[in-house]
Amino acid sequence: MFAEFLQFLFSGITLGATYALVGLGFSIIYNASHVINFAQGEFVMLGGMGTVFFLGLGLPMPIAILAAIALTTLFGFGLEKLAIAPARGASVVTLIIITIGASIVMRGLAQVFWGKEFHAVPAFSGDEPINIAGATILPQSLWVLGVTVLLVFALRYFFDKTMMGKAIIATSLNRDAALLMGINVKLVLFISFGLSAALGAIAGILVAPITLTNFEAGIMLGLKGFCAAILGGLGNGMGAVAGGMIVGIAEAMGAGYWVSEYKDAVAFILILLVLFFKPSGLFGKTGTERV
Amino acid sequence: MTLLKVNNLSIEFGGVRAIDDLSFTINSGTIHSIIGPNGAGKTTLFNLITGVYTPTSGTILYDDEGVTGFKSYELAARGMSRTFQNLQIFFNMTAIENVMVGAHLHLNRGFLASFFGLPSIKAGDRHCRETCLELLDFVGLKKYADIDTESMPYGALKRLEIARALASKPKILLLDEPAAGLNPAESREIDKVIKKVAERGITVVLVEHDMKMVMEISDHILVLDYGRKLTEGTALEVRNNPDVIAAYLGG
Amino acid sequence: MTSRHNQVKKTVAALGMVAGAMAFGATTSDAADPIKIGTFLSVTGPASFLGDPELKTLELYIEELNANGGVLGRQVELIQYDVGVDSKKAITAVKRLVSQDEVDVIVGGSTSGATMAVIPIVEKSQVPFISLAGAVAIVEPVKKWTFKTPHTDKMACGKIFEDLQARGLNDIAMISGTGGFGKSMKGQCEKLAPAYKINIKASESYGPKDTDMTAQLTKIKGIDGVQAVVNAGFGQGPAIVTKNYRQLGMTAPLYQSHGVASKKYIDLAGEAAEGVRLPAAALLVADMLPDSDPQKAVVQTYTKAYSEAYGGSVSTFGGHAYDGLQIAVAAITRAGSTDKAAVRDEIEKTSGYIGTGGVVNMTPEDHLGLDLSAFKMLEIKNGNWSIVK
Amino acid sequence: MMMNLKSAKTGGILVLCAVIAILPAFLSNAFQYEIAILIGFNAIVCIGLNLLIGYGGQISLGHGAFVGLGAYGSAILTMNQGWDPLLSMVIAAIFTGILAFVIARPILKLKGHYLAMATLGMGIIISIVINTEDQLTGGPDGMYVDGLSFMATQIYWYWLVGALLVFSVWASLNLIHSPIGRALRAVHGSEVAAEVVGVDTTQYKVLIFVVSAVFASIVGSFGVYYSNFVTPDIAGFFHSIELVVMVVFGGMASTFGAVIGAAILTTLPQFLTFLHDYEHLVFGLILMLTMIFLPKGLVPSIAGLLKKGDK
Repeated sequence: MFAEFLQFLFSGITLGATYALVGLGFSIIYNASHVINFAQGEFVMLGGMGTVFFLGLGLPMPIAILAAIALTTLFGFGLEKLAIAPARGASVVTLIIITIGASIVMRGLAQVFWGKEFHAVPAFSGDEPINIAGATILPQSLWVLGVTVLLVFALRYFFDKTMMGKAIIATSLNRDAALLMGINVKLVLFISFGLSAALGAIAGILVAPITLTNFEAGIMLGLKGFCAAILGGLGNGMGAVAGGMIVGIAEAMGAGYWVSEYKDAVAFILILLVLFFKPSGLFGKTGTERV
Repeated sequence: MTLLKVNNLSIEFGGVRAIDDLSFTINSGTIHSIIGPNGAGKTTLFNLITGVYTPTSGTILYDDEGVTGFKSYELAARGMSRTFQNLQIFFNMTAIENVMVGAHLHLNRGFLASFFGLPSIKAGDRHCRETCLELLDFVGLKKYADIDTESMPYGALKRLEIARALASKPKILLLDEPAAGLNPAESREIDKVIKKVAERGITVVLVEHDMKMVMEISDHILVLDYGRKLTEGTALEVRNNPDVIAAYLGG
Repeated sequence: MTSRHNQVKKTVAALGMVAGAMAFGATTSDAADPIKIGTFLSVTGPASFLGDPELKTLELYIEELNANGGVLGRQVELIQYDVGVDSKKAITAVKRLVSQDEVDVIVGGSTSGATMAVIPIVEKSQVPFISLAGAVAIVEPVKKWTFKTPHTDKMACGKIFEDLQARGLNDIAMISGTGGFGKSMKGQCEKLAPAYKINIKASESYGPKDTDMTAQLTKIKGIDGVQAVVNAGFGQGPAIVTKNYRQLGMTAPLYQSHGVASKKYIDLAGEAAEGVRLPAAALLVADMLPDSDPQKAVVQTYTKAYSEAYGGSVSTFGGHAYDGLQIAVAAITRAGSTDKAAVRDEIEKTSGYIGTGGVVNMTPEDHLGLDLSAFKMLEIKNGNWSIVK
Repeated sequence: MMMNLKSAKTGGILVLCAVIAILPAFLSNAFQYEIAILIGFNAIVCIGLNLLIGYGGQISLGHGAFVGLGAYGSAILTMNQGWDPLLSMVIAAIFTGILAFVIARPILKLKGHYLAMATLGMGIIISIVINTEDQLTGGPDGMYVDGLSFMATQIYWYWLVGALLVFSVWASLNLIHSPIGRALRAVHGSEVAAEVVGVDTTQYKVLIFVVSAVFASIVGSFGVYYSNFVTPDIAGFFHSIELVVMVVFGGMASTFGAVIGAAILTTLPQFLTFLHDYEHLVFGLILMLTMIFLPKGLVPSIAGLLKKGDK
C-alpha cells in the first residue's frame, strides 16, 4: 500500500516539477509586464524539439542542450521586441491575444521546419529505474527534480541579490516609480522574456526524455504551468513551484485513487476550490483597493 | 436632527488601527468637514461609512437604522452617495452616461423590458437624460455632455463625479477632497457647487486639505489624527484648539 | 457619433469583402476536367501521425497515376484539407469538398470522430466515401455511401484475444486513451471478451496529451492475478505507457493495438518495447513474409516507394490511404466514368483486391471486406518487428 | 445627438439586414452557405460573450462549455429521451442558465487572470465530463442528432440564422443602451463607483454571465440541429479560446465588432487552406499583426483612425 502511495507521489512530483518550471516562466513575465504569456508552452516545446534538432545535426548532448536553450531564449527576446514592445499601451487582453498568436506562429514554424513527428530525447543518465521502498523512479525524474530545485535557488539569488533581478521586482511593484528611479523598464521587459524563455526551454529539455516531444507538446504543458502559476498566486515564484507540485500530485493521486478519466478534472476542481477561498491563489497578495 | 451616528468605530489592516474607537454624529442639513494630517484616516473613514470597507468593530447608524456592514449599493438606496479622492470615472462612457448611471436606482431596470427595448425604457431614458443634463449644467459641464470622458480635463472630471453622485438623489453626500489638484479658480468653482448642493438641503460631508475653503463653508469640523478624534466643533473652536495647531505644525 | 457611422461602413465593407471573396472562390470549374479526389485528414494535432503519412501516400500515388496517364485518360487532382482532430472542421471541409470542389470521391478521415461526424453529410450528398479510420461503428451498421479500409478495433480485440487464448492467459487489464480510438476499442474489447472467455479485471485510462501513466499502471500492478495488459491507444501515449510499464518492473505480457503500427513506436519506446505484441497488417513485416504470401509484392512495392519518396519507415496508416486510393481508382476505372452512383456500386463490388491491409472482399453487407486473417500478430524483438507464429 | 445615436443603431441594423439579404446572390453552393451560417452562429455567441467581456469587463475562457451544454442538452433530450427538439433546446438553455447562475457568484468574485483561470477550469471540467460519460454523450466519437423537420433545406437555415443574428444585434444594442447596460459598463469602468450610486455589481455580473451563457447554449442547440452531429470539441478549451479571440479581434465593447470578428476569423482559415503546411503559421501571423497594429480590435481601431482623419 505504501509502495503504491510512494509510486503515485513520485509520479506526482515529477509532473509537478515540470509544471513548476513552466509556472515560474509565467510568473517572471507576469511580474515584469502583467501579461499572461500563452506562448510559454511553446518555449517548452522549442527546448525539447531544439535539442532533438541539434542532436540530429550530430552535436554532442551538452552542446545540443545549450544550443536549444540559446535558440529558445532568442525566441523569447524576439517575442518581446517584435510583438510585445510595439504593442505597448495596449490592454492586457490584447497582449494576451498577441501571445496566443505568437504561440500559433511558433508551433507553425516548428511544424514547417521540424515536421510533425514525435521524438524521443535520450535520458541523461540511462533508463534503469531506481528502486525506493518498492516504488521506482527514473534517473531522469531525479534530473528534473534536481534542476528544478537548483533553478529555484538560482532565481532566488538573482531576484534578491543582483541589480537586474531587483530591477525586475521593482518594475513589477510599480512600473512608474521604477521608471522614475532610473530603471530601464524596457530592458527589464526584454530580459524577463528571455529569462522566461530559457526557463521554459530547460523544462522542455528535462522532460523530453520522459514525455517525448513534438511541435504541439507545449500546449498541455503550458496550460498546466498556467494552473501552477495561478494556484500559487500570480507573480509569486515560490507560489508557482508549490502550485506546480500540488497540481502534479493531485493528478497522480486522482489517477491512482480515483477514476483515471477524471484525473485532470481533479486538478481543476482543486484549483477552483482554492480560488473560491483564496481569490488570489495560495500565496498571492490580497491588495485592498485604494479609492 | 441626527442623520448619521458613528459609535466606537475601528478598523484594522494587518494589525494597524487605521480608525481607532471613533464616535461622532452628523446633523442633517449641515456641511460637516473632516480634516487631519495625511494618513489620519479620513478616506478610510469615508470608506467605512459608505460600505466600501467593513469595520472591525463599532456601529454606524444612518437615519436611525443600523447600517454597519451594509454594502455601498444598499446605502445608496437609502440616500447616501459620495465622490472619490482618486477619480473613479467610468472612462468607457460619455459624461452624460456617467451621470445617468448615477440615476440607476430611479430607472426601470427590468431585464426583459431592456432586452426588447420597450417604450417604457426609452421614455425613462429620455426623461433621465434631461434631468442629468440639468445636473451637468448645475456643475457647469453641460458642454461636455456627449464627450468621451477620456478626453475631459481633470477639473471637469472632479465636478462630473459630483453630478453623478447628485443623480442618485442623495440625502447625504460625502465629498473626498473635491478640490485636490485644482487651481485656485477651479477650487472656487467647486466651492460654489458645494454651497449650492447644501442649499438644496443635502447634508454634505467634506474631506478637504484646502483650509480656507473648509473654514469658510463648514458648519461643523471633525479633526482626526492617527485614526482618533483630536477634537470637533465649529470652525472657530477648531482653529483655536492647541492640539490642532500642534498636530498640524508639529506633525 | 462619426465613429458609429464608420462602424457601420466598416461592417458593410467587410461583409462585402467576405461575400465577394467567397463568390470568387466558387469559380473553380476547369476545362481540362480532372478527376477530383477529395480528402480531409488530421495533418496536424494529436492524430497527425495518422494524417501525415496518409497525406504523403495520397500525394505520392496520385502523382504516379498522373505520370502514367491518369485514370480514364483524365488527370487526377487531389484536394485536401487539414482538420486536426476537430470534427467541426471536418464537417466544414467535407461540405467544401462536396459542394464547392465538387469532388468525385472522398478518401479520407484519419480519426473515427471526424469520420462519424461527416457521415450524415456524405450520405445526404451521395458521394462515395472511403474512410481511413478504425472504429467498427463506421461500417456497422452499413451506410450506403460509406466504406473503410483499416481493420476495425473489433478485429484488433479479436486478434489479441486469440493470441491470449493460445498462451492460456485469461485475466487481463486494459489501459486506454480517452480519445476516440482508445474509447471505441475499449468498448469493443469489453463486448468481445466473454466470447473468448477473457476476463477484464481492471480498466484504466489516460488523456491524449498525458505525459505520465505510472499512477494508472501502478493501480493495475496492485491487482492480483492480472496475466496480461492491453493498451488501446494511438500516438505517443502507448510509447509512454510502454516506458512506464518497464519502469515499474511489470512483467505480464503487454499488448498494444494496431494504433501504434509504425516504426516510430519502437523508436519512441526504445528498449522498453522489447517483447510487446500487437496485431498489425502485413505491411510492417514486408520482408519477412513468405514468398507465397499474396500480399508480399504489394507491400514491398509500397514500402519501397514510400521510403524512397519521404525517407523513414512506413506505417500501416499510409497503407490504409494507399488501399483507399487504389480501391477508389479501380472502381472508377471499372465504372468507366465518375458517375457517383456507378462508382459507389463498383466500390461495393470490390473483390479479391490485394492491398497493404489484406485481401479485400466487399459486399452490400460488408463495407470493409477484411477478415481476421488480414492481421498478423507481431512481437517486437531486437528493436524490430517479428511475426508470431 | 440623441437622434444621431438612435439612427446609427438603426442604420447599423439596416445595413446588417441588407448584407444578409444580398449575400445569397453571391453564394453559389452549399459550402458557401455553410460558412455564412457558421459565421452567424459564431457571431451570436460572440455578441453574448462581448456583453460579458467587452461591456462588463469580465473574462471567460470557458464559454465553449456553454455552447457544448446547449448542444449536448439538445442532443441527449431529443435522441435519448425522444423530446421535441425545440422544447429540448429551451430546457437545455434553462439548464445552462441555472448552472451559469450557480457558478457565477463564486467565480465572478475573482478578478482578471484568476477569473480567466476559474472559467477555464470550469470549461475543462465540463468538457471532460462530456468526453467521459459516453453512455450519455457518445464520448469522443460524438453522437448523431436528428435535425429540425421543418428546416428542410440549408437555405431555410440561412434565413433562420440571419434572423437570429439580427435579433441578437438588436437586443444587444437595446441592452447596452438601457439602465442595465449602463450599469454593466459602469462595473467595467469602476466597481466601487458603480456601487456607491446604487449598482449591485455582483448582481449585474451574474446577470450578464447567465445571459451570455444562454446565448451560447441556444447557438449550441441550433448548431447541433443544423449539422446533425456533435462531438466534445465543441465544449473544449480551444473552442473557448477561439471565441474570445473573435471578440477581441473584432473589438471589445462593440457589438458590430463581435460580428465582424466572428465573420473574419470564421472565413480566414478557409482562405488559408491553400497554404497547407503554412496555414497555421500564417493565421498566427495575421492574428498577431492585427492585434499589434490595431490593439483595440478591428472595428474600434479603424473607427478611431477614421475619426482622426476627419479632424
